[in-house]
Amino acid sequence: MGILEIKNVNKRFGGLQALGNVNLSVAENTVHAIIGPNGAGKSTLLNCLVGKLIPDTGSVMFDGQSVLGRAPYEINQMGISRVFQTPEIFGDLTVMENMLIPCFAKRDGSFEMNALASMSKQRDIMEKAEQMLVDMNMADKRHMHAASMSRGDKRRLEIGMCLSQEPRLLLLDEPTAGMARADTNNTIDLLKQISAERDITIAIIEHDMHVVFSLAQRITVLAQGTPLVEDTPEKIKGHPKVREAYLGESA
Amino acid sequence: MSKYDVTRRGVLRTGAIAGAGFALPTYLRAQESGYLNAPTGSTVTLGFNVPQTGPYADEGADELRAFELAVEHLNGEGDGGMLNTFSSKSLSGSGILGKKVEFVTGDTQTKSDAARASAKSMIEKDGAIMISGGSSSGVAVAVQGLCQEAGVIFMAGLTHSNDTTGKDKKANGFRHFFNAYMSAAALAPVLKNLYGDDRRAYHLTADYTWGWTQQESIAAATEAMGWETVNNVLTPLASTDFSSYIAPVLNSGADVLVLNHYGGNMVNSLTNAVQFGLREKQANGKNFEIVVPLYSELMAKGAGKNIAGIVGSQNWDWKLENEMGDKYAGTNAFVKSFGEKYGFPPSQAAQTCYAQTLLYADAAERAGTFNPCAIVEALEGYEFDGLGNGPTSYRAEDHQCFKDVVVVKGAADPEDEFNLVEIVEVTPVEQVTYEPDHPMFAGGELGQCNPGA
Amino acid sequence: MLGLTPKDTTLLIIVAILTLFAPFILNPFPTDSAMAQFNAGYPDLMQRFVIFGIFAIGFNILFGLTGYLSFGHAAFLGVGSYSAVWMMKLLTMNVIPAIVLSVIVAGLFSVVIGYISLRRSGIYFSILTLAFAQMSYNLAYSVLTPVTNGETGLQIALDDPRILDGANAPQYPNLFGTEMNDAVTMTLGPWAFTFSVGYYVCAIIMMLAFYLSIRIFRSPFGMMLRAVKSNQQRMNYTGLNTRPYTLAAFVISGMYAGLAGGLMASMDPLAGAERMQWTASGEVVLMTILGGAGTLIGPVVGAGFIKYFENIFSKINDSILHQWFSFMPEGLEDLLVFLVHPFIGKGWHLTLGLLFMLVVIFLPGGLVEGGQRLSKMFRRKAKTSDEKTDGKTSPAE
Amino acid sequence: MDAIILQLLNGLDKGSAYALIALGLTLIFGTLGVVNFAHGAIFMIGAFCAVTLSKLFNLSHKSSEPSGTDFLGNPKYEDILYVKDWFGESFGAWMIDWSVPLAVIFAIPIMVGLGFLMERGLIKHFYKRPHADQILVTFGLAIVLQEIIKYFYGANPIPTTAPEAFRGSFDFGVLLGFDQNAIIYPYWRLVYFGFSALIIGAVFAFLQFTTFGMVVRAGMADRETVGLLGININRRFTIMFGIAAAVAGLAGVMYAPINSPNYHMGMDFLVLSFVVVVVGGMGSLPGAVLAGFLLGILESFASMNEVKNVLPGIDQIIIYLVAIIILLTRPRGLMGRRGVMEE
Repeated sequence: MGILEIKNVNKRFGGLQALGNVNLSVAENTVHAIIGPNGAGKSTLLNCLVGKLIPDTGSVMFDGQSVLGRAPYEINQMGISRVFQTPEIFGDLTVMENMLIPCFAKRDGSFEMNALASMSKQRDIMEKAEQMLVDMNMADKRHMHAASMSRGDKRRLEIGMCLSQEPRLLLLDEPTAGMARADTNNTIDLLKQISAERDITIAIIEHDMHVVFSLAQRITVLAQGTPLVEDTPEKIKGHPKVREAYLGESA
Repeated sequence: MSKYDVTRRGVLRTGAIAGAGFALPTYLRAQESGYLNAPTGSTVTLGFNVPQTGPYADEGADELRAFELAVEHLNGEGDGGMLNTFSSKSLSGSGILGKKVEFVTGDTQTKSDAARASAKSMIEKDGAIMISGGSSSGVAVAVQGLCQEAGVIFMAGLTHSNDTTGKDKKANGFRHFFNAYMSAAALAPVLKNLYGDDRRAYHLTADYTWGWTQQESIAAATEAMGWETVNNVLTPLASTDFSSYIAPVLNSGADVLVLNHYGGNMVNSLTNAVQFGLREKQANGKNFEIVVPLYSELMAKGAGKNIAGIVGSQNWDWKLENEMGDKYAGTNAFVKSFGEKYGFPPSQAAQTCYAQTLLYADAAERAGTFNPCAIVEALEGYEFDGLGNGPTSYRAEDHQCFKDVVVVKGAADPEDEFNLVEIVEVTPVEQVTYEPDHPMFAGGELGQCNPGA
Repeated sequence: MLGLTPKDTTLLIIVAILTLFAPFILNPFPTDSAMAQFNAGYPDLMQRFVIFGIFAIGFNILFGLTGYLSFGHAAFLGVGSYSAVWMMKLLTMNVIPAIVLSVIVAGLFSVVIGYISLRRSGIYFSILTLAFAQMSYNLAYSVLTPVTNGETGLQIALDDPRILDGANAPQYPNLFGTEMNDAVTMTLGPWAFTFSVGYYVCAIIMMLAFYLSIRIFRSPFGMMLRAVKSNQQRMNYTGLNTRPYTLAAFVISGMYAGLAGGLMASMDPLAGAERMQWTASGEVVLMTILGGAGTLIGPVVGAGFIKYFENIFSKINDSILHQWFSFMPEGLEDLLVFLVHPFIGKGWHLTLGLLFMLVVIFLPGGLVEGGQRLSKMFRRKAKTSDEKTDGKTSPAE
Repeated sequence: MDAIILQLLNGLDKGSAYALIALGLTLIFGTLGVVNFAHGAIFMIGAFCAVTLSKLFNLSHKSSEPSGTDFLGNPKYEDILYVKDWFGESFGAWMIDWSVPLAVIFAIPIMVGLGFLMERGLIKHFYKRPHADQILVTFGLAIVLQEIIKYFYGANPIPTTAPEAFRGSFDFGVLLGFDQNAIIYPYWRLVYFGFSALIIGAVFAFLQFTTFGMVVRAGMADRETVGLLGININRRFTIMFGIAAAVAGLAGVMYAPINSPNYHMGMDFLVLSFVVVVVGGMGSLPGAVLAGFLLGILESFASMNEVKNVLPGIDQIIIYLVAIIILLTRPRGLMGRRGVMEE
């Protein structure tokens, strides 16, 4: 029984079958990659997991509870954090504030009326955010405007923000898209480290095979909205169906 | 009362500091005189609060011209205007009580709030002892209330609602302009003569206090002479296009349309009504007619040719003395000095503001003080003549002027833009007089005059 | 101090000093001089400065922090005024119950409007709030006249019941017997300074309101509101429900507006429907943007700026101009009067419109940015070496 | 029944005015992404083009012989119109009579020029600024424009008449078999309706069938991509601003005889036109037109006595009520696109 269980999920957009009978299980504390050519339904699947889309049929269970019909913030509070393809951070806020917000969300839940609370009195949260900045290696940037950072730093910040919520499942949507090689490698190292040090399940959607094969413990290949194969990276590499799907696309 | 105590308590404490102080500003010494803003220097300040922005800005500008002219005449400049014809001879052209008249101006924006803010600043900052002007009843009532609270005299400008001297009357407030009841009483007999006593009227009424009181007055007066009121439709103040209200009129069985609108509303509703060709139509075998109970020169200008032949009432018209005789003496004197200064004849708003200023000055002169309570006393029940409206009286019970009402009609082929309306008849004062406790004016108390100290 | 950072404390103290000494600061010219026209230190205008300051501070909590642009905030001000006047008609002329009721009623009203309007965002939200406010205005002017007294506005009358007031109670708004209109005038040579009770009541309440707004700005809640403005998507995916946050901000700013309305009615017991018109809502938007949206002090500056123009520039007329320029030769005097004439008196709208354009074009951050630029320029001249990027901790000041 | 047909007709007529103003506003918003609060002022200036032309035609010189006395008793000289001097008595009279339709020709270059001037001189610098700044600066501009008009023309409405041939009203009732006078409608309003339909049709045809229009439509959908194609989208957008100004201006010209123009008529229409645009959906041209007609018709029906008796004051709030209901049921108005002006 995995931490995330997707059963018989179907989703149509008008005449287009975006997802067809998707069954997928992600085991706890593993790194699970979902790959597939463009239009394979990866993003649709991801959106179904976080509450942005509701599948037509099927069920999505996280830790034994259904996530369907819940708002994104409720799903997040259940323990699922999401990293976006282009980093979604609070650009107008400082790096420190960016880190504080998820800490508050973890401690106080989805809404807390603390309009007169003093920030400096929130010791526990300040310390936690500070620690996370150190962990993410960006303590020196704490007063910077988040929007003015490099893309790699933004990505790191976003991952840090997700981690400070202590999620049980971290969803990453092409985390290295558009990154330079060096930044990509840094991100891979960071994710490896996270996976090794923390009690966390990581599900990653990725195009870049280099990233996938350096990180994943299991890989699901999606094509035309349906899982093609699911296996370990070694086996996937030589799988004929996968080659077909990818070659077919590149041709 | 301890209202606007700027002074009484003020000086107790400032006494110590006053050693250093000299040349006390003129308006800070009420406690000695017993009233607010008592002028101590060689000048006295009047506050003219008129709409300078918004749709009534032109009317406000005309009022302001009249005020300036009145101040000139009071100070002995110019040709003296109506001072020469005014029945009271106490004003000599040397200001008021020997003090030169100065004035401050403000913008009411035709909003109660803004008008009060502006009046307050004149009272508090400039030390105005009297406030005058305005171009709508809402503003008049609001400012009148303020002046009562503050303790200065309010000489209303153009305000036509019954409420100003009805349920909202105040001891410190005085209205020279006529009201909706008088319009109705003056119009009814003329309408009967022109259109007969078997008419069915359809009212379009601006949906706010003034509109309602006017509609009520006109309906009552016309029904009394046999007309039937088919319908009364309230139109939003913010309307600019009245077509959807005009369209059903012709098919409603009515043969007269009464437009209880003023200003921009009136210009547009009348223009729309004429557009629909109502005036060329027949209903119930009679010519379809339109009535606009309250007329003004500026509205006539705005509506242009559409007003031809349409009947309404006015407080005053600049042709009054020429056409109706010496009874209305003062008119020509005023038209002459106004016309020579500004190049066109004055509007009724200008005349009422000019007359109000003179009446205030005269009352102060006769009372021998600027104390509002003495002025109230001097004005209550005061009968005068020579200000262009014929013999007039300020009734003590409600501070309303009673005088003849002019019934006018849009000229079919005006010779110039100053002759857009022609006088049909002047309804004598007896016909428009009502009891102070008339139901349309009931409710409200005049209260006590407030000198503000 | 008071749970504020030293920087904020300094700001609060400066504001407190400016407010307390406003009667001096706003009356710099001797009463008899020609420049006395520009004095703004009379009670009514000073009260307006602080009351509209409160209104704008509250509006800024919504707009400056969350970025939700409400075009209907005047409705809350109007509702506050009506409730305050009704309180004074029915219960007592003491201003405390009136102000408390106006805040409560405006709060309730804003819960309803906010709950509905916040289902949409961006311009759709703006139009929803505008629609609610315009409906309130139109109805208050016409159908609701029994409650609002329509065109004239709701006033107090001698025959109002006022069940808590005895026979000898003051007939005007008061604070436990001290009337709002009482004032002390101090004359110093040719200068005169008026200290009115009403102004100081307003001023103290404004300082409280300002202090609260600093606390809100600096609180975790305030940070969440800025986060809403910055990235709602990230908010949602961080487990935060934006709706209650925005609604809370909306209600808080609605209550500020109600407070302003209640105070306005307490200073001058009249509540007019025009207070709710879209132009009045637009005015507070202009105040906030003009002063600097999202800054603490900006809205107050903007409010003062606009009210000053409305009350001072509209009162300048040609004869005053002639007085000013009377020292010049006749022809030049007339020419100057002719040139200045379109911008004063009835032309004050034109001046205001031009100023809006100039400020927005050249000072995108509002007047506060202008001030910052100026002070930076001076500081740079004073000590060029002391340039640090330290001031970046928070953009909101 | 006849009352319903009458109000439907009236609603279409009102709606055509709303649609026309909203169309211009949407053109500017959709192409340039600018919220233009000065749009109402452009409409107003259009109406004043009609006023100005009629004033120009009425320019006169004094006759040499006095023809009476004026109100002060001074000799008065008759006004002799220049147009009659120059073009002859009858043609001069025709010109004055037809000054409003003639003003359409007069207004096009003026309005397009004004549009260019506004876009190049001011709006251009605000493309990248927040909407709040755009609102403030265009609002300031609107105030300045209307105050300028007020300075020269006064605050009072100025009567402007339709040509003699279009005065009076047309009796539809007889046509449809109702009683005489049951359904009458003024000729000029019918002309206005036709004119609006023509302009709306022309704008759509222009965008649909010309390459210029295609590029602009593509730019409305995705500005960056079109920019990448190497097309100078900025110049086209300037032209679009001119066109939008002309549309609003012409709406104003033709509106002049319906209600006497005054300097604040733009502000009166501003809020309303924004409501129309938003109800239609930001950035959607068909939405703007649809919403214009919808609100016009609903407003007309709300002013019927039968309706007002049931719901007093409904005509005061109908527009806003409809806006609220539509926005709550359809998040982006009738035909709005996702993501436009939602942040």
